[in-house]
Amino acid sequence: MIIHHPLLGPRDASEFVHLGDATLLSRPDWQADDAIAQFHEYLYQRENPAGEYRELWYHEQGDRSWLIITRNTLTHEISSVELARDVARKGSAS
Amino acid sequence: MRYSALSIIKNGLTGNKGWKPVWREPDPKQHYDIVIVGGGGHGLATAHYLSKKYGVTNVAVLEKGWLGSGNIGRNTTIVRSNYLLDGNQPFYEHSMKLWEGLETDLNYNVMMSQRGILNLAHSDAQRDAFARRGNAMLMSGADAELLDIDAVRDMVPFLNFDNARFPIKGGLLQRRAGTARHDAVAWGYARSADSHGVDIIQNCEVTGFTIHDGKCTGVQTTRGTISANKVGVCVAGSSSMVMAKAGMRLPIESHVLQAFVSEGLKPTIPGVVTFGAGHLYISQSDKGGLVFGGDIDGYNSYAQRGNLPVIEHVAEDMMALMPFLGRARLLRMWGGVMDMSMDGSPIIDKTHIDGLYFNGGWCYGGFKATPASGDAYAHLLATDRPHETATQYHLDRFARGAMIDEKGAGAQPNLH
Amino acid sequence: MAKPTLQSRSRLAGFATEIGGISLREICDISIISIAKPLHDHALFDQNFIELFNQAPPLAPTSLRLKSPNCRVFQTQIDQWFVIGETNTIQDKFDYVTDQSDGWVALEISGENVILALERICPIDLHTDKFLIGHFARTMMEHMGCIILRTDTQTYQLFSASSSAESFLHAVETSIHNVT
Amino acid sequence: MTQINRLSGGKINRDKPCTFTFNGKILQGYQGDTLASALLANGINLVGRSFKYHRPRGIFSAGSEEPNALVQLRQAASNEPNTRATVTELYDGLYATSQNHRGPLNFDLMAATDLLSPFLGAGFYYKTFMWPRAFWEKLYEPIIRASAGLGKLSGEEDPDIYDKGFLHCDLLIIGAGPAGLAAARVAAHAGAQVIIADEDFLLGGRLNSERHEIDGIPADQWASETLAQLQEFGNVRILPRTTVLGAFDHGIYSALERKTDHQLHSNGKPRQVLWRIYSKRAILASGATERSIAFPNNDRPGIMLAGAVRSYAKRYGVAAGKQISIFTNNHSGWQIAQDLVDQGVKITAIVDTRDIPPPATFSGVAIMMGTQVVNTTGRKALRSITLSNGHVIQTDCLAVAGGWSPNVHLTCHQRGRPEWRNDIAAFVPSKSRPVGMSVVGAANGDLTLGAAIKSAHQTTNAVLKSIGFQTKRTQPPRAIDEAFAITPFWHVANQKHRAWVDLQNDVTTKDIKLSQTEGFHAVEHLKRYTTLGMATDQGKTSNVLGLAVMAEMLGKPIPETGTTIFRPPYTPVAMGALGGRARDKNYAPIRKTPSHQWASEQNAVFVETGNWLRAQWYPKLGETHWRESVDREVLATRKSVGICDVTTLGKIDIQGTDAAAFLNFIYANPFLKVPVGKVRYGLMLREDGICYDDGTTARLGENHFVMTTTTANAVLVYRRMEFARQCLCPEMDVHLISTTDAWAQYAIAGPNSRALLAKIVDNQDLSNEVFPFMACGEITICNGIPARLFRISFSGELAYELAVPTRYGDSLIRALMAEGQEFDATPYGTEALSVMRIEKGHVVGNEINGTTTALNLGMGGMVSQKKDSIGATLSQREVLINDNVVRLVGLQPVDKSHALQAGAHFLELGSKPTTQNDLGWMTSVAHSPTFGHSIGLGFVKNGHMRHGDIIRAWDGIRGRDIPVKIVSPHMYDPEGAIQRG
Repeated sequence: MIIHHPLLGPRDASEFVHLGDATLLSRPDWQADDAIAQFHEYLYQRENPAGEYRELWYHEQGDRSWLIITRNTLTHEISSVELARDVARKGSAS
Repeated sequence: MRYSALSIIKNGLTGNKGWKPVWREPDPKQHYDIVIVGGGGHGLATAHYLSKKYGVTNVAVLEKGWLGSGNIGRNTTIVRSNYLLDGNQPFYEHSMKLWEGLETDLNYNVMMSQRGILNLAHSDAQRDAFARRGNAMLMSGADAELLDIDAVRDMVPFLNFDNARFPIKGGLLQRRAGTARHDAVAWGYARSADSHGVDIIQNCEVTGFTIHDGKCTGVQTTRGTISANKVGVCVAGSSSMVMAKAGMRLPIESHVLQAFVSEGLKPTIPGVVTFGAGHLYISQSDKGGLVFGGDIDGYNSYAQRGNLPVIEHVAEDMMALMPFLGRARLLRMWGGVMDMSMDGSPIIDKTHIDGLYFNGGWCYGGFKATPASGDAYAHLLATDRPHETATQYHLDRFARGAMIDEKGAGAQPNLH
Repeated sequence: MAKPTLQSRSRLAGFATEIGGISLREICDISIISIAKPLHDHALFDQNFIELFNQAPPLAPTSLRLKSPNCRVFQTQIDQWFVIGETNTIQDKFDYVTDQSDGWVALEISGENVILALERICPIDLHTDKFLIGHFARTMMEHMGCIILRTDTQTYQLFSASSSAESFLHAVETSIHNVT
Repeated sequence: MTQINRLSGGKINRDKPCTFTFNGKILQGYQGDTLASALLANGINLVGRSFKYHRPRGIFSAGSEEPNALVQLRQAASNEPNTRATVTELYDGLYATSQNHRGPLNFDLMAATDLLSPFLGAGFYYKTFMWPRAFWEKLYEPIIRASAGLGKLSGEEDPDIYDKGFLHCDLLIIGAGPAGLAAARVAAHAGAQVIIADEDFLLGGRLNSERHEIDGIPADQWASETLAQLQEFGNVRILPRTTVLGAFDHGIYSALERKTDHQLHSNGKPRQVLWRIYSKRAILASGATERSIAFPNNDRPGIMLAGAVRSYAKRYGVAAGKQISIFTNNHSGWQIAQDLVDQGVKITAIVDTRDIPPPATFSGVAIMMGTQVVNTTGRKALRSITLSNGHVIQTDCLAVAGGWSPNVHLTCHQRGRPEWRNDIAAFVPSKSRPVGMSVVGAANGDLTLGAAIKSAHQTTNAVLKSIGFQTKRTQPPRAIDEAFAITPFWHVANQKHRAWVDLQNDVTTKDIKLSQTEGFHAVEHLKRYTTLGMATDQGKTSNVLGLAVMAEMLGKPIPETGTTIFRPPYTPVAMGALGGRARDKNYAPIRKTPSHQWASEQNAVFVETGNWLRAQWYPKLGETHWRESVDREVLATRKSVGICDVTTLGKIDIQGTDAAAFLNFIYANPFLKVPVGKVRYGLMLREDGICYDDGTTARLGENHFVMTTTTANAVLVYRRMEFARQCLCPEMDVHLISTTDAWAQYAIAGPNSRALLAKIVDNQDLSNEVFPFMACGEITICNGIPARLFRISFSGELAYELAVPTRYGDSLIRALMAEGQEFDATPYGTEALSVMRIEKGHVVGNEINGTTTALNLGMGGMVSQKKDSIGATLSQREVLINDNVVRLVGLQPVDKSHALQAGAHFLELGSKPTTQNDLGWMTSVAHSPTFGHSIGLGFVKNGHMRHGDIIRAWDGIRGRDIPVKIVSPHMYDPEGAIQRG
C-alpha cells in the first residue's frame, strides 16, 4: 500500500505502523463515575466496518507523525490522510 | 453411504457410477430448533456435534456462499494444543483429542497427520517461556517435550544452525500435533451433519435477525425468513458485520492473514516447524507443497488478500532459517479474513439477547480449534451452559479484566 | 593525579572505497543537533530561525544549505529540524536543542551509476527530476531507518543509526557490488 | 548428435552452438533456444511424468503455461526442481534431468499407478485409509508422501545470492508483445517514465512466432526496430527476462528479473532481482494463452498446443514432428497450418470440430470438418489418432487449437472477477480489476493483431492523458486483423477413455463428472476436490477447460457455473528471490555497543538482545564453565567494582514546558514534582492497566528530562509516547527525540565505584551529601568531555551510570578499566547483571511480560489514582484486583543443592500437576554466588501473604519436582542501605 503523507507525499505503507480505530483519540474522562465502563468501551469495543474506516497509523520510519487515514477495508482504497495531532486539536475524532 | 476401501473397489470395478452426493441441497424450512449462521468449519462442526452428540437434529446451517468457503479452506492446516494459559490449553487439548478420533467419528479421511510441531527457541528467555508453556501443556494432559540444541539438530538437521543471526537454542515439541487436510474437514463435518438430518443451505445469506423484546426468534435471509428457538452465529472473519445486524459491537477487528504454498516437492520437511526469532510456520503437505505463513498484514481488512511486505518478511524468515529452500518456488498465496480479538483468544458465549449466541474471535487459531469449537458451541446451544473446557470465553471478560492474552500484547488485535 | 584522555572514534574508522566508478566513504566527525519549535512560541522560533538563517524553516523534502553558519537544515518532524554542520554557534538560539551527532553514522555515495545502486535499497523515487539536489527523505533501507540527502548531481549522503553502522555500510556496499 | 528436427530460419544464433546434457545425453542446440526447443530439435519429446498416474509427458507449450515439461535444472546445490523447459534459456553447459519417476524416465516403476486409476479417482483418499487409525502416519501417508511431490530439492543451502530493488514509473507496461510495444511507443514519446517488462528473453511476444506485417514490414522486424527506438529514450526502462508476478494495492507490482539464469555461473552477482514497481498507472498487455480440448488419451507426448508447434517452427526453427496433424475448433488452427506450411513443416491432416466449409485448402493435407479426435495411440510418443469418422491417421505430433484464454491473471490479483465473452469463448477482464490498471490487446480479448495494436494505442493515449501527459496525435502502427472465429468445443464425450483437463495433476473429465455427481459443483469445490488447476502451472491451460466441462455436465452456461480467478504470483518464484539479502547474519541489522570492540578483545561471549549484541560474560583464562565467569563477575562487583555496558537501554530526550505534566500522564506513578537533578523510577502501563515497561527518568532541567527504557521496548515506548503526545495531549508543549545511539552508557557498581569515578570526573563532588542516591547531573570528565552521571543502581550496590557521547565510548571503557586496576575493576556482562538484579528483586521482561499488573509485580501502590495516567483506570477492573491474583515472590530451594528452573509451575505440596492446581510459575532464576545457592523470582497466587511457605516447583517437562520456600523478592539488602551508602 501507499500512504500519501500530507507533508511528505507518497510513502510505502511499510514505513508505517498500524494501530487501530481513530476513536482511540477520544479518550474518556478518568473522573467519570463509570470511568471503567467508558474506558472499556473506548479500548475494546469496535465498529470494525467493512467499508470506510478511520484508523491510526504511525510514520515510524519517517517523520514520526501519527496519521488518521480513511481507508476502505474492502478495497484498501485510501480517501484521506490527516495529521492526527490536527484532528485531536479539533477534538473531532470520529 | 459408508466409505471404505471396499466401497472404492466396488465402485472402481463398476465404472464409479455408484457414488452419491455427499450432502443434500434442501430448501430452507420455516422453522428450526437451532439455526447456525455460517457454513464454515466451525458452523458445520457445531451442526455435527449438535445432531450426533447432543441429539438436536432439527438444525439448519445457513451459508452465504458455498460451504467451507471461509477460513476453513484458507489456512495452513496446522493442528496443535500447545497453549499456555488455563483459559485456552484445556480447550485446545480437548480439540486435539477430537481430532485424533475424527476420521472414525466422521467416516471421512481428513488426513489428520500427527507428524509433530516444533517451536524453535532462540534465546534463554524464550526457552524458559517454552518450559513454562510445556509444563502447562503437561498439566492439561497434553504431550510436550523440551528439546535442547542437539535434539533439535537430530530432528531437523536442515536448519541453519551454524551461521544464524539468531542462533537456535532449543525447542518445544508436541509430537501429537500435525496437520489435516483443511477442505476435507468441512466436507466431512457437512456430510456427517447432513446424514444426521441437518439442513445445510448454501447461497443463503442472513440479512437480519428477528429480535423482539430482547429475544431473538429467527433470521431473515436471502432465501426467506426462518424462525428458530435459538440462533448461533459462527462467521469468524465477518463477525462484526453480522452481529451489527443485531445491534452489537464486538471486541474484534478483521485482519487479513496470508498463507502460501510452494510447488510440489519430494518430502523435505517432516513435521511443522516454527521460527521463534521471526514469524514463520511451515510444513509440507502430502501432495508435496510446502505450506507456510507468518504474521497478519497488520491493518484491518475484509479484502481476502494481502500485500508484499508480509510476503517478503515470510520469505526472509524462511531463508534465514532454512536456506536450502532458496530454490523452492512459491506457487500461490491467498488471504483469509481473521476475527482478531482484543486478547488473541476466542469467544463462545450467549449474548445479552435471549436466543442469540456468538462464536468468533478465533484470530489465527481457528482451524485447529474446529472440533472443540463445534463441540463447545453445540454444548452451549443445546444446554445453555458452557462446555467444561470453554468456561472463560466470555464476551464480558474485557469489562471484568479477565483477558486470556497468550502473547501479552494487550488490547491491540493486530499484535495477537 | 592526571586524568586519562578520551579519544574520539568514528563508527567506521573513516571507511572509504571505490567500486566500479561509485565511491563510498564515511563522513567523520559530523555535528548534528535537533531543534524543536515550542508549541506556544511559534513566532519567536521562526524569528530566531530567520535571524540566523535568513530564511523561514524549510519544509520537507527541501533542505536549506548555508555557507554561514556552514550547515544544512532540514525538517525531521512536524516541529523539529536537524541542523548538520557548524552547530555550536546555533545551539543557544533555540529553546529545545538535542545533540544528535553521535546517534548517526554518515556515508557519502557518488558516481555515475549511483542511482542504480541506491534503487536496490532505497524505496524513495530518486528520478533526478523528482528528487532534486537538496532534497532529503527519511525512510528505511534494509530494515534500517535512515535519511537520504541529495547534495549534488550524482552525490548522496546517507545517515543511519550509529549502533548499526556496520550493517548499514554492508547494505550500501552490497548494493554497489551487485550493480557493478 | 544431429538436431534431426532442426529447420532453417528461426531467431536462434547458429554461430553460437550450446552443448547441453539431458538425462545424461550430451546434446546440442543454439543460443536463442529454450531447453524445450533444443530437446525437440534433437527429437526428444518424452521429458517427464505426470503427478498422479506417472503417465509419460511431453512438451506441451512454448511458454510459461507449461504443465508437462518440468525438469531438474543444474546440479548439486544449484539444482532447481520443477523448472519449465519451455522458458529455460539454453546456455552452453546446461545440465538437466527429468523428474518424478522411479527408475529411468522411459520405464517409470510408478507408472503402475496408472493401472489402478479406476480406484484413484478424485478424492478417493477421503474415503479410505481410515483404519486402523495408527496406520495413517505409519503406512499410508509415507507411501503417499513418497510418491507425491514433483522435483527434489538438493537439501543444500542455495549457493546463489539474490537482491531486491525499488522502481518508480508513471506507466508500467506488462508484456512486450505487439500491444505492449505499441503502448510503450506512445508513452515514450509523451515523456512519461515508462517501464516495460516481459518474461521472455526475446521481446516481441507473438510477433516472433507468427507471420504478420506491421507498418509494411515483417512484424518481427517491426518489433526489434521498435525496441531499438525505445532504447534511445531516457525515460524508458526495458526489462527483459522480467516477470510481473503480482498486482498489489495502490499500483505496486512485484516483478522478478532473472539476471544470470541464462548463464552457467552467476559470478558472485545476484541470480535474480525482485523489483517492487511503484506505478501511477499500469497497462496489462500480457497476451493470451492457448488451451486444449479434452479428448480421449489427449495427454500423450506429441500432443501439443498448436500455437506452440508454430512457435517452435518459426521462432526456434524446429519441427515438433515429422507428420503434424492439427485439431481445431477455431480459425487460428488454420492460420497455424498456413504458417507451418510456409515454414516448411509437413502437415498430414487438419481436423476441425466445426461443420463449416474449410477456411483454406492445402495440397496433400487431409481436411476433415465436423470431425473430432476420439482416441490416440502411442505410449511414450504419439503414433496415431482416431477420428469420429473412423479414420485413423498416423501422426507424431497433434497440434491442438482449442481457442485462446486472455491472460487475465493480474486483473484477478485483487480478487477482480473476469467476465465471459461468448463471441471469443473466453473470460476477459471485467471492471473489477486493480485500480490504475488498463488491459489492452489479446489480454483484453482483442485476439487479432490489428485490433490489439489499435486498442493498445488508444488506451495508452487515454491513460497518459489521465495522469497529465500531453500525447501527440499519432496513428497506431498499421496491421491487419487475421480471420478469427470460434465455435466452442470443449470435450469429446466418451465413457471408456480418460480425457485430460489438467495434464500435470492428472485431472480428467471423469474426475469432473464424479465431482459433479458428489455435489462438488461450485467451481471452488471442483478445484479443491479434484485438484484441478492446483499444479505448478496454476491452471493456465486447464482452468477454463475444466469449468467449461463442468458447465456442460450441469447443463448450465459457463457464466452461471462460475468464474475462476488467479492469485499471485503469475508464475512460481524462488523463495530465495523473495527473501533477498536476508540470509545468515544479514537477516537483521546488528547493533553494537560502543564497548563492542574492546569486549571482543577481552574474549567476551556475546548474546543477541533484540538486534543488539551484548557481552554476556567475560571468560578469563582457565575458566571452563560460564558460571565460573559469572560468579566471579558478581562477587567482584559486590566486593569492589564492576562495569557493565548499558548503552542498549532506550534513551529519550524530553523537553518542553509541559514535559513534567506529560511524564506524569504516561507514567503510572507521579512525576510532576521530581526535582531538577533527580532521577525517578517509573512504571508504564498500557491503557488496559497492564505494565509494559519500566525505567528511570532524570530531570536535567526545569523543562528537560532524559528517560531510559528497557532495551527490548525502546521503540515501542517511543511510539506510544508519540501517540500520547500527538493524539492525547496535543496541547502540551513537549518534544521527544531518541538519543539511544548518541550516548555510550556504563553502569559502574560496587563499593569502590565512587572511588573509581572520582579518578575521572572533573570537579564533581561525588559525596553522598552532594550526589546522593537517585541524583543526576550533567558533568564533564577527563578534562572537559561532556557526560551525564546518574546515581542509580540495578545491582543493589552503590552504583552510578555514566554516559558520554558515543564517540568516546570505546575510549571510556578502556580508561575505566585502566583507572580501575587498583580496585580490581571487573567488567560484567548481562548474566551477572541478571544475577544481581534477581538477588535484588528487580523485575525485567520475564516479569513484565505483558500480562502482569503493578499489583502482580508488588508495585500496586505506585499506580496513582489521584491523577489521569495511561492505564490507571482499567488497572482497577475487578478480576485484576481480586484477592487471589498472583504476586511476585522470591524463591529458594529447600535443599540448597537444588537448582531452580525458570518455567517451573508451582503446586501445593502433595497436589497433582493439573491445570486446576496451578499456583503460578517461576519467571527468573540464577545461581547466586552471594548466597551460595540457587534463587528465583516467580508469581504465586496470593504469594505476598505466603512468605515462608513451602510449595513445589514442578518442572515436569524437564523431569524435576522440588520443594521451594517462598521469600520476599528483595533478597539482597532489602532495606537498600548499600545502594544509598
